[in-house]
Amino acid sequence: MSSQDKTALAPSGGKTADKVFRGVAYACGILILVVLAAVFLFLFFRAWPLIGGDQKANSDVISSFTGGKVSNFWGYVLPLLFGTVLISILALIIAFFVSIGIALFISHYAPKKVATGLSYVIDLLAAIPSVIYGLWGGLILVPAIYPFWNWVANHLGWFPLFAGPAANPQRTVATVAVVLAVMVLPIITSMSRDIFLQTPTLQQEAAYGLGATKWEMIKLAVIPFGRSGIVSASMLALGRALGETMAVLMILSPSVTGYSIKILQASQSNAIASNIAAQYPEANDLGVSVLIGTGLILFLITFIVNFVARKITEKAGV
Amino acid sequence: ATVAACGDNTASTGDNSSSSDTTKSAPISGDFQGAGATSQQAAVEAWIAGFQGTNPNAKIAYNPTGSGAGVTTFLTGATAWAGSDKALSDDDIAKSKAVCASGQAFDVPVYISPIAIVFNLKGVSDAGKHINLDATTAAKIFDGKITTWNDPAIQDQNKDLKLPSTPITVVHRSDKSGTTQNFVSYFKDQAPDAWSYDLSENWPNEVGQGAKGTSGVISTVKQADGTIGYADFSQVGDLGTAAIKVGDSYNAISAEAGSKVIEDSKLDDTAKGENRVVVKINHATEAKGAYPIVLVSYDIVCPAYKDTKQAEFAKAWLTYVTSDEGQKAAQDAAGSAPLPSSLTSQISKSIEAIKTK
Amino acid sequence: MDGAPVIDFDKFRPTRSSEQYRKGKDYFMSGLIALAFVIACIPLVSVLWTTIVNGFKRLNLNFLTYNMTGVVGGNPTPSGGYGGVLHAIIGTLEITGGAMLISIPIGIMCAVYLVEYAHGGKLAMTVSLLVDVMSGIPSIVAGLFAFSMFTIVFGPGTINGFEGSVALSLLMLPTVVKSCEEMLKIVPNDLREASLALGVTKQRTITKIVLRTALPGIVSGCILAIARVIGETAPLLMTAGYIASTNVNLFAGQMTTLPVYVYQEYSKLSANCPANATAACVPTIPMERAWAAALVLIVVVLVLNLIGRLVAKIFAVKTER
Amino acid sequence: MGQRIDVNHENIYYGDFLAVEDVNINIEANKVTAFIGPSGCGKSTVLRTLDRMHELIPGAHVEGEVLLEGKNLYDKDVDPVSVRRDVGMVFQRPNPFPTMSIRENVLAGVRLNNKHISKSDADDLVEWALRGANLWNEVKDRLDNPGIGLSGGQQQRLCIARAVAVHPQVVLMDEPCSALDPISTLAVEDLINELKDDYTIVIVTHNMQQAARIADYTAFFNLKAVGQPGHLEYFADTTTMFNNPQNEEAERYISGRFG
Amino acid sequence: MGQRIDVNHENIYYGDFLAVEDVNINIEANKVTAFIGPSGCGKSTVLRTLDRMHELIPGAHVEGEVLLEGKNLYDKDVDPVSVRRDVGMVFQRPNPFPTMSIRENVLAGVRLNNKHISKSDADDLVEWALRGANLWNEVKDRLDNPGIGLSGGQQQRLCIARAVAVHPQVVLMDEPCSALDPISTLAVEDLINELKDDYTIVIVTHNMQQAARIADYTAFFNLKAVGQPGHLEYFADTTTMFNNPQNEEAERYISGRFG
Ligand SMILES: Nc1ncnc2c1ncn2[C@@H]1O[C@H](COP(=O)(O)OP(=O)(O)OP(=O)(O)O)[C@@H](O)[C@H]1O
Ligand SMILES: Nc1ncnc2c1ncn2[C@@H]1O[C@H](COP(=O)(O)OP(=O)(O)OP(=O)(O)O)[C@@H](O)[C@H]1O
Ligand SMILES: [Mg+2]
Ligand SMILES: [Mg+2]
Ligand SMILES: O=P([O-])([O-])[O-]
Repeated sequence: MSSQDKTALAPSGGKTADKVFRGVAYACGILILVVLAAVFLFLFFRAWPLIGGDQKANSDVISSFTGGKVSNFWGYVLPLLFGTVLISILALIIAFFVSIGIALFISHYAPKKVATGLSYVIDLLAAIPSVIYGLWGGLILVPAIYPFWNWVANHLGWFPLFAGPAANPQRTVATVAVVLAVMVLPIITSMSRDIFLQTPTLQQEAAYGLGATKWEMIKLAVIPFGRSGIVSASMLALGRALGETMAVLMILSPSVTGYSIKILQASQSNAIASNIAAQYPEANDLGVSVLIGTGLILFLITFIVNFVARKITEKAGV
Repeated sequence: ATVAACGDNTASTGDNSSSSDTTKSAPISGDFQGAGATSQQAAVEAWIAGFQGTNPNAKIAYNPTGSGAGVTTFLTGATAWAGSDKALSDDDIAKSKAVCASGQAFDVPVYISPIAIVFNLKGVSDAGKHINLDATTAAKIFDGKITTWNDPAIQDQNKDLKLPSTPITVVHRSDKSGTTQNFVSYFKDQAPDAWSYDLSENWPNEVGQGAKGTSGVISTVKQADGTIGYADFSQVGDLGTAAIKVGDSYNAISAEAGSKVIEDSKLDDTAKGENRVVVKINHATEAKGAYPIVLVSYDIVCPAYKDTKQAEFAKAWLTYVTSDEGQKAAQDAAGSAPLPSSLTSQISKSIEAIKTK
Repeated sequence: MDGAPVIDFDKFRPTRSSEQYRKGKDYFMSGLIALAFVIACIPLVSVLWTTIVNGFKRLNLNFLTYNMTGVVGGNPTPSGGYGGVLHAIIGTLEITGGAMLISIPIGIMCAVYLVEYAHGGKLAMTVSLLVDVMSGIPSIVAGLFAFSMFTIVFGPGTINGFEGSVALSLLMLPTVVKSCEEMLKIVPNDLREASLALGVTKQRTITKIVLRTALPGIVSGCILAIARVIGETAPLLMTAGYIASTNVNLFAGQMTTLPVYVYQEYSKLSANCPANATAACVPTIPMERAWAAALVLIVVVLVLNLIGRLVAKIFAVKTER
Repeated sequence: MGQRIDVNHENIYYGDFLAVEDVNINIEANKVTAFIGPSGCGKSTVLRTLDRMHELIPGAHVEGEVLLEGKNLYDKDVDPVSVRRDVGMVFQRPNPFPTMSIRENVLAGVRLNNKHISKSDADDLVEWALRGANLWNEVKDRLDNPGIGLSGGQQQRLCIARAVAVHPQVVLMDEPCSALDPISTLAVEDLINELKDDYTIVIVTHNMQQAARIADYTAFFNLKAVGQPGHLEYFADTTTMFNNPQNEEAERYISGRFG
Repeated sequence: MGQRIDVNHENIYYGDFLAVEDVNINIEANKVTAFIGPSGCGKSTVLRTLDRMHELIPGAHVEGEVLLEGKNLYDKDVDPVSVRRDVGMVFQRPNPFPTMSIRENVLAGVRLNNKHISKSDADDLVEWALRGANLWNEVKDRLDNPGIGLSGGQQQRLCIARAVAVHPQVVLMDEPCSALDPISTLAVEDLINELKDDYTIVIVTHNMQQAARIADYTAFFNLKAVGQPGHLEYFADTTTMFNNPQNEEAERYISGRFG
């Protein structure tokens, strides 16, 4: 053994690197705050004419957007907000159960080799751009799904959500929700799959050792372990659904204004993001301010949704 | 000619027969940008190709962002010209003083395109037949007042067609659009009792379904039986179209028919500002064979630019675009109607006003 | 045992019916889980199938090696093709690459801050919350943000590829942070302790043990983040613009990306063929180009995925330094 | 009453790797059988085949028979779930369910079959099981705290409580005391002694004193060389094994002269 | 040469919870000191304060002094990194680096500190450390295989090899043998005996025979009741501790009559 001539507690090397690294990490953490503040301030600044500008001109612009039906900002944005949330929640509900199912299938049911392939496919699907979903949704799904929604409207029409008659072509909230569900599905799937795969073997064996069936093992060990991951994946998914622009724009027949939960009828709702995209190109300066005002509302709503979801995660205590 | 160093296709010179002497000045070179109306996109592509045939070193980009954004961008000075489905507003004219080296921006019509009423009705449109509509009936259909295809109002004008009782699904643009504004302005002029809405680029009611862009409208109309919509003539494809009542006859849509209504129109004298050529479409025309629902799209330029290269370009560009050759290229590429000769002298005068020195 | 209650275990014995029920439920859930997979496959296969079938029609070498200059209506170009996506591929790669360069280092360091340094302090809670909020930023708002930032700093009307990169990096950043954070959290604390106990500095522990252990996860997280933004259309429409010719300069001039190309071609819908046109004039060419470009986009994503995986593999191989 | 286990000509594979070869052993009902042997010889592996936990590792499989009271566990019509209910298991590392309270951890197994179990029954069961694992006094005031809040030793005792709470017929233990202090170890040993009235116990241990103290029979596993499959070298009643082994390797191992 | 450690009036907190109270202990250089005591009494906690590993748990902090060769480890100007370089640690659960081969694991301490070491020196070091941990023969043919591919016992020995490979002055071991079989345990004990010529060793163990075998001094920790802080009950040289303890609790604990 080589004898060491170290003195006790000799200063260690790499201290500067340690400090610099730490500084950079802190800076990057704080940068998030700065960027977000910049986004907020910009939106607020651009939307300022809505508050501080000529109110007459504002109401003229809003009237021009709505064909004279509405002339104040809240009357314009609240129905849009309602539509945005309705579409996203429907999409999330559809996607959630299917995604968790697929994630479990990959992590615990499919043979290892198959699972690797499936994971790859799912990762790839997360990458399909919304414009392609828009193309597919608008051109393929809309005609294909009409018989199904028509059946739903005829048989479940007593339920207000499914009130008929089903619009033909089905450029409705229901169809858009299905497309958005397909779009967010890979997000939830791939994140929950990763977490499920990390479930400690020890805990899975503990459950099996007590005589649990596979499903019971999943309930005892896998789901509790993955809970925070599932919630945060769903949040990401909801975030994506709330902000989705192209697919909604290319599929939905929007309403100009008004609240409706008739998801099988056309021209009932609209979403903020796609509305911005539809109106932005032809908008004048003040029009852009109005649209950015709606964007700011969308931004705030995602803030609230994520905040609440976050609190739920904390409560779950995982 | 420029070779495909970066994948450029060798500029196609079209079939312009040795007429490179339309521009007497030396070939233009440099980077030039335009932005604006989507309706002009196909025509602009053809114009760029044609223009580059004689000016191979001019790099030209046109971003079809939409008329509003096109004008806004132009007013920041970032583009050499804007394409717009709408003439400039007084406000825009005022703002343009800050951008142009001197004087104020002006607009000249460059692109005239009929707007078709398209429909998809089993037994009619797929049999290659067209329907006749007058302004009031069409307005009522698009306002949701007439809801079935065999409504007497329609049937009476189409005695030789057996119309089914299929419900009518109206398909309109969901985005802000010059096409919409030009379309409904026809109702506003010709069927004021049936169409009470203010004139706007947004579709004013919630009848039927909305779709994004002309492409959205066309694909929606194609997707279901009983649909009716409106779209730029060039995009109609094999859908049925309506013949519109003009005077006592029903005139079918065609490029020439669209041109006739412009020929029969006057300049809009409410458009204040030098050099402006703004058409007030005469929807009430009784001209023989005229199809009255048309879109007129303008190019917006400055009379003087801070950069003379831009001025030279703007002048050469407009000269080419409004020439017979340019209009022919647009007609081939976009199915547009040629500028009627009644406008050409006015336009030439305006173009001459661009200072290149 | 003293004081222990006496238990009648027969009470807890499984009955035949409860066993039956549990077994049934197990089968039922397995069925549902498999069904979930099948249900999801329907749209997914349909999307891919549609894109591939429609895309193959026009996907050829010519399409990949030419841009859209000099393409008029439905007419063929002198090279015999109908225009292509070379400019859009270059634009997509450059703009996405720019976004990666901005957001991946920041994202990883932010995750390092959250997991390794902050220990759930107030600031960290705020940062972490705001990352979640950021992931909800609608892409269109990101576009408006980048647009305004550039127009304020560099003057009105500024449009260039880098502006698009900034918009995309805003969208990528939270995805990168979140997935890196998850991956770093999963690294067992044992390993950090083992390394620190060897007298290794925190920085080296993080870079050489923690990040190294989490690397495959981080790479796959970053790939997902790239995949998330490579197909963005709306923000690029306002920031990077649209041009028919090739522009290789990220910092000047408009740039077309593949998704924007797809959308623009879709918007054109059909091309006009004049009455005197030859049979080579294809009126449906814009839609065909849209599908072909969509297929190219998917392939680009696939290739990026493969590269990502390869990188993960190469890093996983032990190196003798 | 506990049940006997007979293992006949068992080969155990991890994928292609033969980990343990040709094991034949008769585990008596209501007795304690200890598995001893050097590290890597396959004690855990064999133990896990006795309740088919082995199958959870992809690629792992078994040749030969494992008869539980004459019925082959590996028959086609046997449900591994019911095997694992009848044959409980305690693991080398403590593994309480992290999201559950101490109380819920103990009840986890019982709840699988009895969704609705009365509060008082549950309380009794929890107390019984925790007392058995010598944990009751330490945790009785915080039964609703999370199970992972306990120290390592406490966690392991909680896992033992959880396993016995379902009242299996056979209990397999893989070095259950390796993370326990002597007092807890003694308590667990007492518990094992008590349990054998009702159950059959198989325990893997590195602690030969422990094997000598509690086991009725002892199986000595060995492996010829690293990379070679492990095998059962010698099986005898504990007194013989520790006082008068008829196997040279076993004697060397027990006397610490091994290797 | 190893270094001595003197702990003066040390209180250890987890947040607000006082886990261990008023510890005073003098750990002699080049001796082996064993910590024994019932589960939860704070042995691991105290051990971890000796190289400031304790600080890694958020909220954990220490009052009092820990002097390494007279220098307080908790002084403002002391860098915990250099403390940990001088005071090595082996943990209760094996934790090899999963991304590294066996060889790289052993070299991790050297390599991660950016020390350059020639290939032949590295080979020598790897062999020396692995032989010391009695693992060389088992792994010498697969040094480039991943460290986590080994069995639990092998993994732990790998971790010991990794810790000694950096030649620390003091080595802390938290139940290093609890996952090892007797043969490996003996080898590790031999190693400890060998190491104490150069280093100071502190070892937490549940195995009193082990303490008796290897330790020069033994510290007995105890806790009055659950929820109460642990404390150092009795500290003596090992012979006294096991043959003639002057402390009643210690005697009861050692003779197994405790609890
Ligand atoms: N999951 C596994 N995959 C592949 N090989 C394994 C696996 N688990 C164990 N082995 C191998 O099987 C053999 C027996 O291992 P096992 O864990 O049963 O030994 P053991 O006697 O329990 O050792 P220890 O006393 O260290 O726990 C060893 O060679 C080991 O490397
Ligand atoms: N990370 C922690 N946070 C809060 N309390 C802790 C933590 N780790 C240990 N404790 C508490 O500190 C006390 C001492 O625990 P410690 O792990 O030091 O005991 P030990 O003597 O090592 O026990 P064992 O023999 O089971 O390992 C216990 O009451 C334990 O619950
Ligand atoms: Mg084992
Ligand atoms: Mg401990
Ligand atoms: O050209 P438009 O999109 O305004 O119809």
